[in-house]
Amino acid sequence: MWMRRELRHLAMARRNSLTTVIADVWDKAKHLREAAEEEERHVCKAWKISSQVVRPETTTTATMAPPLPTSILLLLAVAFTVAAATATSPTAPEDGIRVVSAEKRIDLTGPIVKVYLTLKVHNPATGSDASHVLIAFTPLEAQHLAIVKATRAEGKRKKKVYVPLPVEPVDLAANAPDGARLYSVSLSAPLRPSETTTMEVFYVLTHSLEPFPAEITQSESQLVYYRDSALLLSPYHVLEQVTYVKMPSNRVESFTRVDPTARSGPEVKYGTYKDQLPYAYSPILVHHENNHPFAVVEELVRKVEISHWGNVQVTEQYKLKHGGARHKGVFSRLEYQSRQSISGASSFKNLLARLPPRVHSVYYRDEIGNISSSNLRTDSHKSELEFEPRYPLFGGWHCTFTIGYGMPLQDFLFESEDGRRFANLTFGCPLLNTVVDDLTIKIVLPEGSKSPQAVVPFLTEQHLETSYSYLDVVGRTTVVLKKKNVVGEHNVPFQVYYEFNPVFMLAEPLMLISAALLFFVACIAYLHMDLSIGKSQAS
Amino acid sequence: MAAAAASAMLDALPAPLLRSLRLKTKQQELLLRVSALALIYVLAFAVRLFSVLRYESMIHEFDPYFNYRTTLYLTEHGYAEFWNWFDSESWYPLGRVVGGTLFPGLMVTAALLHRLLRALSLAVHIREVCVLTAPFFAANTTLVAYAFGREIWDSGAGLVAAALIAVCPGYISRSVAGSYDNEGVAIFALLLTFYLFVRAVNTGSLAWALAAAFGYFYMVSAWGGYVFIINLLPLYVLVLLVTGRYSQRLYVAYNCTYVLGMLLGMQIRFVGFQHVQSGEHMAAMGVFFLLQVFFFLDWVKYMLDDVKLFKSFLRITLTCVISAGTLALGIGTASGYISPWTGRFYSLLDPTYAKDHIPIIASVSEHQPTAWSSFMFDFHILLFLFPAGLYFCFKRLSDATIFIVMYGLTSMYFAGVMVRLILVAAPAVCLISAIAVSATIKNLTTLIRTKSKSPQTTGKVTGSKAAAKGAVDQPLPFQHNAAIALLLGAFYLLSRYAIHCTWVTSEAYSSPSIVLSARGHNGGRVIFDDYREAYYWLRQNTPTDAKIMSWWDYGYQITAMGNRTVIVDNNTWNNTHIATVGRAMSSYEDEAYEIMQSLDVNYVLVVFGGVTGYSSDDINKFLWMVRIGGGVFPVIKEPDYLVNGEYRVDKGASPKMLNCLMYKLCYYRFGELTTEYGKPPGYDRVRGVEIGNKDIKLEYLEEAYTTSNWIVRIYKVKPPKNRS
Amino acid sequence: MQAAVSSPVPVAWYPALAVLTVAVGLMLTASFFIYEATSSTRSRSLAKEITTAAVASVFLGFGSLFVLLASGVYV
Amino acid sequence: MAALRLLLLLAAATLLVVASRGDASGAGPRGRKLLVLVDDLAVRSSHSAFFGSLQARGLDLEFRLADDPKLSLHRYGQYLYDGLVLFAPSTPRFGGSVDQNAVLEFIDAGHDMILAADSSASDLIRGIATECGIEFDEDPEAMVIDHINYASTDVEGDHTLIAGDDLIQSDVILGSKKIEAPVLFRGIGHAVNPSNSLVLKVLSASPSAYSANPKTKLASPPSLTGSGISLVSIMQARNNARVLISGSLDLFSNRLLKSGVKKAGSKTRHEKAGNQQFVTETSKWVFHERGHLKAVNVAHHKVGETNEPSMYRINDDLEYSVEIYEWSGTSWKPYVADDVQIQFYMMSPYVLKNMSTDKKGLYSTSFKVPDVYGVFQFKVEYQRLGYTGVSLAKQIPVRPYRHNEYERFITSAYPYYAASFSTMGAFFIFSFAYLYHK
Repeated sequence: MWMRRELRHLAMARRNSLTTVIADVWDKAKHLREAAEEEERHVCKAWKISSQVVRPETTTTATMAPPLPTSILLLLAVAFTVAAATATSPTAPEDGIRVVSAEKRIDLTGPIVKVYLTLKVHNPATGSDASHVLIAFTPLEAQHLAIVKATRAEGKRKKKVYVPLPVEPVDLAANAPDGARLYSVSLSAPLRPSETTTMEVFYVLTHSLEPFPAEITQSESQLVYYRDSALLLSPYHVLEQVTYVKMPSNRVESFTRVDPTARSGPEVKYGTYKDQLPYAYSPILVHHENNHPFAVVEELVRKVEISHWGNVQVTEQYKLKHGGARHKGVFSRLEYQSRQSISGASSFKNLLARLPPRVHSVYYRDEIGNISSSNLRTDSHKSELEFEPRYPLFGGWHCTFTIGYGMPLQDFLFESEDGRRFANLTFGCPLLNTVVDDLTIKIVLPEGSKSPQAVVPFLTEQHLETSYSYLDVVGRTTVVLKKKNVVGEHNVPFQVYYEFNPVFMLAEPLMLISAALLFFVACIAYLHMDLSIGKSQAS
Repeated sequence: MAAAAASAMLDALPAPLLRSLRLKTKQQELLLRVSALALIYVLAFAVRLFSVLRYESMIHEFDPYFNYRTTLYLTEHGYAEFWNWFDSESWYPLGRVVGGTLFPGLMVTAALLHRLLRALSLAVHIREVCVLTAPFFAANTTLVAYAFGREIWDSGAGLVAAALIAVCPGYISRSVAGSYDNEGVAIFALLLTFYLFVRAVNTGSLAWALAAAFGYFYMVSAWGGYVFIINLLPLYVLVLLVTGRYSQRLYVAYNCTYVLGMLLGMQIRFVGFQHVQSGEHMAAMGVFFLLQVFFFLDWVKYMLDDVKLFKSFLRITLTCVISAGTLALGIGTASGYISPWTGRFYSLLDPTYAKDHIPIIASVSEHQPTAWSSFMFDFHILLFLFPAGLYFCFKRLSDATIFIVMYGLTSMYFAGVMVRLILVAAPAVCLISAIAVSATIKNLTTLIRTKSKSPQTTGKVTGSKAAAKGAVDQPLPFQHNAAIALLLGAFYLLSRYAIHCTWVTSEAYSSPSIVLSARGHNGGRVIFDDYREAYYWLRQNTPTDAKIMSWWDYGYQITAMGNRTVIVDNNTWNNTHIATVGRAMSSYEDEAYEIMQSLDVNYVLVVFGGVTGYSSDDINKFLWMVRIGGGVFPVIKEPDYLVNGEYRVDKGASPKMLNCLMYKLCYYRFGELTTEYGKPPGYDRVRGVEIGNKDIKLEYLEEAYTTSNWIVRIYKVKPPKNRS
Repeated sequence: MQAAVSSPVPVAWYPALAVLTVAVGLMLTASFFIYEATSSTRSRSLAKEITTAAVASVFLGFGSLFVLLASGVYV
Repeated sequence: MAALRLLLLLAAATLLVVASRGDASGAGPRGRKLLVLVDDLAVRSSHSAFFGSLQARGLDLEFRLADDPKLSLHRYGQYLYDGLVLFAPSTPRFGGSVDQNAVLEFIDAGHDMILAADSSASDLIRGIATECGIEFDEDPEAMVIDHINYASTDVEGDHTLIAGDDLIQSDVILGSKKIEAPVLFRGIGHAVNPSNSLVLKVLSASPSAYSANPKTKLASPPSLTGSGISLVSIMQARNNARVLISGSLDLFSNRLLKSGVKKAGSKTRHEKAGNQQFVTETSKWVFHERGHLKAVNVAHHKVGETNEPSMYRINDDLEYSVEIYEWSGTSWKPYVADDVQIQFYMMSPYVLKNMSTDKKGLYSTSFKVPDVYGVFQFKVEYQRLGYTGVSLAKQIPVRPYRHNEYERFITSAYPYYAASFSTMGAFFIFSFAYLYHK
């Protein structure tokens, strides 16, 4: 959600149109990190490291000034392209488009890779209107791609606003060479010839940090590979482009050089590169230390039971795994106790889940009983459950557990104008900084509700089923949503609409009453008929 | 306890408030009794829920985990599968035919309850059912106790008995919520069988005898303790015969119960033909034949009136019969058709037997002889009321009272032999003391009432000498006040009992030995959940076919919670196998390694309390491992582990002790840890000494996991050396 | 935003309601059984029984429902 | 986009490599990259013939000085080499991160090694050898001397150049072609640790040999004498890592490879010593170009069924089959033998029988499950001289009969059935008559 927020910051930071692009992208990045940091700050109790990691970065942002020569070159380049564009004859709209300047920020601080792309797209004067812009990914990226978002700057100067743009994959018919996958960002207002616009693209890659060495002992810390391209993979001509790779710590084992390449502390800068052909690609490999907990939820089943008697009960079954470098050799409790800092640096022993406000009756258990190590902090706008698995998780170790909590009905269930009721819930996984490989959300509607319909902002696999619970006769309609590869950015509200006739609420009490009545009637019947055999002889 | 008071009040002064309800005495009496019973029922259930409130709804102890696992299997796979279940996860590599080696009563009961609740569309988990099975049956037991009491004395005694047994610690200890063990339902079945049998003897009706047979069947299906019934009944019959109380009623009751009970009992796979083949059951059969003879003699006597002739006939027949019986028994035993008595049975009759013959039985803590303190702890005032009750019983001797007296005396003896058998004695003690309480109070109340000359009281209280005395001769001066005082005293005692019971239940009997809790420095409660931590680690992070070697105590828990294969577990049917593990634990690492290789062991699990001061750990159990191992493999000798007869782990310990596998595994890297402020590193807080061997090197094993408080330590067995 | 839907009875009332209704229900049950036990087969009137039973069962029914709700089992 | 194509190629390549790690048929059991450690690079030329033969077989060698400071066997937990040729007898310590343990770990990780010692072998080399179950003569100056079976080419008087012809009888190790010419050896002798069953003498000295310092006079009786002395030994570890240890570096040298030999006291003079063939064949064996077996497609099922059950019942008839292939240096060929045995094992083998082969690598047999229930294992323990060990273990529970698997009516029990039913009938009739006769 905070994508929007930080872009608004960007709008304020923006003074004049082009030269400071790097500068204010910098303080965009800064805001990103503050957002990230704010996120981390809750975690930092859990992970001491993270907060320390975040601070120095924010300071570096202040010191870094835009390198002057690049900006001048930029100016020249743009001037040149404009001139060229006026000269050339009109061609097909798409290949008319040029990426005047592109900037790619790869954020490796953390288990999930986040990439911020700033594209300055220009439609040459001769071209026709461009309704949408294409972004390209390698097949590998495409299959690790969790989410893509795009926004576009509209309006001038001060009253500049950033509107989100719809992004959807282009079908393979319009396929690019070497199986590169294209995503098209459709512009709100088409890009007129000789017009220029700036787009922010943000995407998240999961499982893209490969631990190397793949097995580490308790005392080693975790090193990972990251593979990407120094050049921006794009279907267009890229006139001028730069790539930044930011790593969590100063310990960088090695990184591919594609000159010009510069490293400053935990950050490596590739570029500036000029006049790249479409689909230009030069692989880079960054080998660095990353001790962030690689918590991967292999499978998450969230069950939301809505009861009109005033409660929404959520039950979440987790199948958690440490996705980092596998633990090798002995686990020594002594080491782990005495030298917290150096032993098991990449392991983690507690997790943080952010739950909605006013949750009650929270529990945390697994197949063999309660787990007593958890505490809940609640305030007006959120509650946080900090809990520990039974044992610290080292690389490759699994653990499964269940979290359950109840929420007041009126916070989540509403009545729409057309008389239907709808539950307004949050998608995704409440755990922070985790990837969910396979998410299943089951919304169990009260007995007797009809024609359910789920409204989710992105593509999910849906189907209906029937589940049985306390005092059920016909069973409860259950909406099942499935999605793979889910990250924190997916925690957005979604709605489930359904029709419900309040009379059905009386079903359960009536059942109970009839049961009791049946019992009484049976007693009466028994006492009224005489079952003794002796009577026959007596009479 | 309120119920007890109420019940005592019941036939005492009729309360005025009830008058206001304008109910007849009969109605008041009914209402009071029903409500009292209802209260007792609820009380019996509620008092056993402490453990759930203190901790959580979980299974306790060791055996219950096996029962839970099997119940789970039963609910998931159905009865046929359960019946034929071959469990390859325990007793590797022998495996265990679970279906044929357990008493299915408990599991079937729980599964049926579960199915019933499901049918009522209550979506409860089977675990909850299992946890609450014992309290539920305890509550039912109170009802049976009421009926029984009424049968042998009167409804007042019944009510008091119900109240007493509802909170009797001796019974609660095995029936708190979560202790999902056979005894939970077995005591109910036991009392039910006895009640029905006594009822059958009193009425002489086939129907009750049949009911008794089915009660017996349920008992057989539920618990090995049925042997107690099958021996007590014939003993009882024999006593009646000797005391010349033989009657048609007895004949009908015993024959029907025995024959049908035997046939039904044979249907339980684990029991099979023992009823006709094993020594424990022969008494019943003998008495059965004896009864026939008696009947026959009766008939003959009735036929020929010549006494002399009958005498001689009697002599002949008796000699024939007895010689025939002994001959049959002798032949049967000699031919091995009749198996001799088992060790457990011997150890019951002779408390010292187990110690020198079967260490594996002697090693179990609940098989130790009972200390007086625990009698006091479990029975409290009942211990004093018991003789009084006996007195009353003898004063009003009847078939029923004779039975309860015998039940009481025998079970008391067994309770003295084995701690766990206090459980069996509890109902008898409660019933007999109930008779005492009820009779005394009744007498006192009549004394009080004789002051206010109410004519109907004398009629009401029958057979009570006190009443008669009160009615006839002039009452002594302070009799009235004395009676009141005594009455108050009685109530005081009873309330003390109630308080004691509640306290014992909440403090002693409600902790699920899985989760340990202790008082922290700031007085807060500290929870040690290490067992489940370790078991869950095993469940999640070891290969599914991994074999875990541990001392047998933890076998059931590892299979149930860790879901992994174990070498030995709490079903101690194969002494050799257990001895092998004991040997491995008590020999040097390299010798142990060969044993572990031959058993395909992947992980070794030991329990160690040295850090937390948890005293029931493997080091304290170690001598039993040595003894049991030595019992089969003479290479293991107990003296090697002792230093002139004393068992120690510090520097003075014997070299063998300091280097045996168990020691190494427990104390590995413990020498570097400081457990208590001001003590040297490696200070064992259980033994209260600094350990003797601080630099332990493991050659064939490596530490795989150690729980947060070091209570459970798991080691991985390394593959054989690569180059030699 | 649209109107929020909340439970017909405030959640906080459930325990109190449970106790109340169950108590009344049990009393009625008791009276029913006392009547049954004390009056002879001829003397008792069916109508009286039925009415008592009906009222009792209504209370018991709602009572058990509220007990469930109060104990956190939201049907 | 060329670049992108290149990337994809790379990916494909890596995939291939990954695949080849596993025993995918077609790819050999071992990689082909060797590290050669030498004292001084002169060895490279002086032993070029041997190295040449290795390279000719497609092994790629990397020559490094033993004390090269940048020396390292693995990087980030991945081994850089598949084999090691240790021709640095006198190096006191290795450079870089390599030391004795590093070498041993390298072997324990399943890699192969050729170690050539020499008189005055350093403690490091001795240490490694000892860890591999081989004891060199303690005396650093000692050499193997043989006054009878020395090579007469050697002019100087101390008979330290030995013409050894006491070779191990194994085609797998020494190749099918017999080595006629004696093998020339000059160096230190060693004894094989008797407790270690994994070590074999390939070339052992003659009974007349002894190990002493040729320079000095023999004061005390030599520690190693006669055929107890081993000149060249091999060790195949449990994880099938193969190690060849020679007491002589010269054994591999061009000089001895090329030179002709005439054994003292024998007429026949061979143009070329046996060394050439010896080192080639043994190195082939060491680097798993011969005698490497793999077992695949283990399958078992009831007779008449095809799919594998999770559990057997006592007295079931079952079939077990496994395919065993041998690496011929170029491809996986079916391995043919008649002595591959299957065990049906629970603490002791209940069934033990030879499996029949179809000469195409498939071994199969069928037997009846014993009348004992428990958790059994299918075990194939195939250890043969020179071959890598094949040991398969597959766990399978065996359950007793179900209640409905017994026969329902036993003929011998018919009298009892008759009795019971007749009794019931009689009782019924009796009671009927008793109740209703007037």
